[in-house]
Amino acid sequence: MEFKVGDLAQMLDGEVLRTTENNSILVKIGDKMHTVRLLKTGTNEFEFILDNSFHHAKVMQSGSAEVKLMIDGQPLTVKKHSKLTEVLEKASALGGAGGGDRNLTSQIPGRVVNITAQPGTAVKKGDVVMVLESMKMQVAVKAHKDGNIKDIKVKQGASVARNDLLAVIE
Amino acid sequence: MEFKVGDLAQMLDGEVLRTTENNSILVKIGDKMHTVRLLKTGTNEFEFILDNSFHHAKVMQSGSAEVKLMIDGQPLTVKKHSKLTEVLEKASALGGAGGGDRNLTSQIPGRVVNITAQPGTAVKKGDVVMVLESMKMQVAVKAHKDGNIKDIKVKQGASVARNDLLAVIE
Amino acid sequence: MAKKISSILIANRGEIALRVIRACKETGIRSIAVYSDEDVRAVHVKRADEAYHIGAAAPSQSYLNMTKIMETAKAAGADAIHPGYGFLSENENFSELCEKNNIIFIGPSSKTMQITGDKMKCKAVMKKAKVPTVPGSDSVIDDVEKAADIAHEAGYPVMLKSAFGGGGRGIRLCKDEKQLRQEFEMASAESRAAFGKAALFVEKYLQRIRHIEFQLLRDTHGNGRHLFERECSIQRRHQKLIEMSPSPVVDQKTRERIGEIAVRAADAVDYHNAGTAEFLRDPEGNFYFIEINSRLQVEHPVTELVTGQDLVKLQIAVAQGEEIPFKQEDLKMNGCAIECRINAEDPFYDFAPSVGPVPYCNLPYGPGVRVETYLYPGCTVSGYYDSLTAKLLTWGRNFEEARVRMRNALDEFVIEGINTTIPLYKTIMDEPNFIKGELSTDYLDRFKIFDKMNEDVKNQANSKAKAAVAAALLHSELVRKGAAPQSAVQKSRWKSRVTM
Amino acid sequence: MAKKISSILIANRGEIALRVIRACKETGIRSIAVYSDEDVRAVHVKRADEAYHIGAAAPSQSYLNMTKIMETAKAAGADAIHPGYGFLSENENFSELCEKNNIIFIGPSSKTMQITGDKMKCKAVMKKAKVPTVPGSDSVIDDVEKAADIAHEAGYPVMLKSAFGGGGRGIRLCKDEKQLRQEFEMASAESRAAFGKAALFVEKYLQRIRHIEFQLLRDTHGNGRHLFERECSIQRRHQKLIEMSPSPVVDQKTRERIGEIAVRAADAVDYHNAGTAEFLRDPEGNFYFIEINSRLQVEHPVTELVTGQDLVKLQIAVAQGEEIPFKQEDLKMNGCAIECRINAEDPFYDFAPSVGPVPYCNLPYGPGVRVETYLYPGCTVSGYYDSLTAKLLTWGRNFEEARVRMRNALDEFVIEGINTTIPLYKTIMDEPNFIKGELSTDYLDRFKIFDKMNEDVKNQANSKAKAAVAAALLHSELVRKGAAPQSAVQKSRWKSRVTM
Repeated sequence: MEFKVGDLAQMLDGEVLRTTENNSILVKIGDKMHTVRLLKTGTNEFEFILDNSFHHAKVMQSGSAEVKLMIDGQPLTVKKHSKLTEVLEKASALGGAGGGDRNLTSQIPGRVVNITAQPGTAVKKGDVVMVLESMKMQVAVKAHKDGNIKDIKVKQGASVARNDLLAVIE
Repeated sequence: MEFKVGDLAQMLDGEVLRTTENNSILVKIGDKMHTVRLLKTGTNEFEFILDNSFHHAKVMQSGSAEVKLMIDGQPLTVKKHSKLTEVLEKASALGGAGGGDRNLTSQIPGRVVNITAQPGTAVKKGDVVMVLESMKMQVAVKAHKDGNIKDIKVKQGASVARNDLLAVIE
Repeated sequence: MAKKISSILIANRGEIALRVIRACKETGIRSIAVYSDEDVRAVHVKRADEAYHIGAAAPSQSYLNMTKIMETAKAAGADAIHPGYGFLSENENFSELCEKNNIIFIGPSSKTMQITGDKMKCKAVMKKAKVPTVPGSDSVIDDVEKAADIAHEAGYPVMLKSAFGGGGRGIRLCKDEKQLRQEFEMASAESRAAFGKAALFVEKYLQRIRHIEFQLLRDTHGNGRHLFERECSIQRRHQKLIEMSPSPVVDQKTRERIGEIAVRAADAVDYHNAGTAEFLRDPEGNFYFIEINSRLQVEHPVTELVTGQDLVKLQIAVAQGEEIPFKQEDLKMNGCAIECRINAEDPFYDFAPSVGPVPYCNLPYGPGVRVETYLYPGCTVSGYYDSLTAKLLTWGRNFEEARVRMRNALDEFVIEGINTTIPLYKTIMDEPNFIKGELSTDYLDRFKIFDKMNEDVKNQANSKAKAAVAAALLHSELVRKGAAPQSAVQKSRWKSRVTM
Repeated sequence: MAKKISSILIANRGEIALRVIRACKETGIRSIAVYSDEDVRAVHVKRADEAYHIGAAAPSQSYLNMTKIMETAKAAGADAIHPGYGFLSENENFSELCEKNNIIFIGPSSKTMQITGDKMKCKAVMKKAKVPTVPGSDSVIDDVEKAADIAHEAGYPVMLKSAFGGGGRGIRLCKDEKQLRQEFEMASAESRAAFGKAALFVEKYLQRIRHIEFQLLRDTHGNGRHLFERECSIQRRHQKLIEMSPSPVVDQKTRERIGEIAVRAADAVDYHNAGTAEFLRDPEGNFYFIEINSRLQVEHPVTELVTGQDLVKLQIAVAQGEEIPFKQEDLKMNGCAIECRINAEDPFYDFAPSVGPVPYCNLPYGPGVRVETYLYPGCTVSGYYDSLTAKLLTWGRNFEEARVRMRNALDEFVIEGINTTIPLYKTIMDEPNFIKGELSTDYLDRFKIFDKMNEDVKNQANSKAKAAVAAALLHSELVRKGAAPQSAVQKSRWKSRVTM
């Protein structure tokens, strides 16, 4: 299977060849053979030695088309590549930058200190919609897409949690 | 209820009075009232503040008559005292020191380096039955009671795990 | 004043509360912690001898609540209060409240704080004491002609600052007199509209400056000492990120000369306890006093590592009326120390606050490594308080040894669940200008450090590509065999990087 | 010899492997770990740049397997091998194997080790070099008359030792000549029966002795230095438990005098790299050389803390042919350092080994604290290797500051799942004779330290009685409400205290 890792241009071909003695697995990555020794398997993480170097992998999210990993503390997305994925990706790219979801949510918990955009007004992606305060810092919440402010869901002074809906942009 | 804690001679009377506001519990220990603020409850441990001091308790073993706790890293057994417990304790005390189980088990994992007692011979409590090696140390395994060696269950050179049966003394 | 302190209430939280608790444990003093609703499981609550609940999560309801803290101090029978840094530490009213209640405030007197807390008042005192300050106006100016005169004397470019501004707001740069006159009109109009008066001042604009400060200690018997300098030039939006001692540009002669000036500054305000004299240094090597920080500073361990002194224990000694136990000439600078402030902020996303549970962390250790932190596996980083989660310090015989130790310690430092400034510091530790000691307060912009950081992270990720493919293959195999779950987990870095 | 080392295979495990890995990271050297089946999840495997499996759990199959280690070193392209301590570190055959294979052995030459590894041979060399040794026979004695002569010269009481004994076995104490003659007959008969010859030697019996050693460093250019002393008198069955520097009984003059003797000892055997000259000191202040430990020692960080030097990095420098970068007079003793060896042994149960999983641990940190350990939450302490799980060190401006920091750090050190020697050290840190510096190799017995430890633990337990009752009440409440489980957990201390 072909894999696209992170933003590396080059694709990597990978397959499991066989399990050897010694609790090791022989894999082919690119055109080279590698020995993987699995040391520990947890509920969502595992440790292994690849060519005599230790790695720790945590599976953050996993689907049929891609796996989001934390490799040695480094976030990396591995896409299982196929013609179909390519087609799907192109299709979604046509949807335009910032397309998709109308909900503007909070990425941090905090207190709403200032609402700068009014319902009914037009905003461009990146325009400041409101300002939150967290950890004694003021953080601007910016529009995630071009559109009109349909609704502001919070009031000044309110506390919001992570992922709370702040505004609707259509 | 009366509690006997560790090897303290004095008994401590304890009871839960009521839950107060503030997630706190009012308890009576001895003749004094104390406020307990429960901070965290885990599967077998909890954290609380008793009279403005933090404590961490881990329940290691718990039965109807006693609870074995780790309080701030300190092992302590709390016995719920009643007339019945007293009677039972006296009864078991009559069984004689070292009475009871015939099985001599290993308290450590290790390798059997020397067996010093033969089946059929008489041993006194504390006599060396065999020698184990662990962590580069030689550890003598001593008879846990007076009696005759009925059987030696391991061979010289064998590896034993914690709690493995080493010998039977009758 | 010669009362032996036997118990201290620590009116603070986080790593500094733990720092003070450790000093108490070493000196046999009863440590009394206070905590808000948010901090019931905080490490300072667990480690103190006693812990008292003082209110709701919001600082105004707890750590800034003077009345409640004073009540608690009295109820707990505290002899003294240590304010840490931030919160009430530079609040002259709180210092005064302690004085009135006969509880020792571990810091300067309220009288001193009245001066050090007012920049212009302090500047005037310093000028009198012949402490060099930044050239410019001694007090606020309402008249453009006077502003022009002062600017001429100080030399252009100058800055026009509003007395009501702060944190970089309301500052206007003027290259020549013409621009000064224009800007003065606009600034005074704005200021008049907002506050009823112009209240501007003029200050020489210093370029490519370094922030260098001197650690001070002064007892109630009038003995003043400095504990050498710390260079704190690596800053982002006036917030220090990395501090070190010695400064690469301070030699022994300069150290003695400026140190003496710093002690003179402390004398001028009758300073008691530990404090810091902050200076700006221009590329020509001139030092300009800017202010006294009238508290223990975040970066105090830098000084502890190079002097061997324990500043918190010295604070306690001085607060109970003891004389400083060493002479200036007894102090020797030993090696080099660096501190990185590990903030719960995402350096890849404009330093957005990052809060929440930390399911796992690994603190670095080993030769020359010191950590000050409130983190532990299973703790929570709160959004109610500031973002400093840990201070990572390394000591070495020289800068190079301290630097490589820091680089390695940053690699060992694992904090799961939140984003931190660790990746930024990894890039800086390897950056040639940092290694050369080419520092200034605009270091991050001047050398495009954020670009370098992004590049570094990308390269690191790429270097893990094979391991990632191997992991993906293993994961597929394990899923196929039913040994691993399909998915997982709480908060990943991706989620927190989605555009807001 | 002037080959720059760019990769090092570490032929060891545990905290010392991690220590060497950190030194490699700091110097840009590729670190190559080796591991046994038992150590697949060990921290040295995770932290090294590369890790190679070398065999089964038993040391003879892995960490003592010279052939396999040499094969691995060649396969991995290692320039040098660091043996750590224990295992192959003092094996002259391994040093020779490295020499033959053109791989740098980071330690002395096999020629030197042949001398230092043979007590009697070494003693003879030292006598020639005018290094004072324990009075007694220069070589093994088969004749009782000669033994009596030597004993007479050394002065009674004397010890009669078998050359084939070791670790305290086969040692007989003789108060006078009559007893010597009796014991000699018995001992030589025993020895002849077992080994074919008597091979006894006579040595003056020293009472109430202190164990004081000097850290040595000597390069291939013949420059020898000592890095002051370490007092290691607190021992149990000849195993060091606590080490410190400076020794309470060594003043600067003595330090220089004995240090010079130590360097002379290193010269006498053409010692290369880091090593230790061990001395006994009697109550009259006489020092007697006993042996050279031809490796880095467990307690080397004590010296690092008081000198600021990094001994592992110095080892690497010397091994690649560099000269020692400092003169003897450049070294200054700075403050005081104490080390406690945290062993996985139950001090309440005759120091029985305690092995198994460590589900949780908290390493202490803060001002003046240094930890060297392989422990991490979720690790396992193996019964195949020695019981040293961690070294806890504290530094202070003086002994008192180091001591109180150690006392507090011991409180902060949590290791769940196994028993350790921590409770013993807590008792010792508070013990008046320790505080006075009244140390000797029989310290533990002389001052009934185990009784005190049992007393301390009992008192501590009693002080927790109310908390225990509260906990029992809470537990009942929680069980009643179905919120807590009825019972729990793996291995408790009780189980491991059941009589064996």
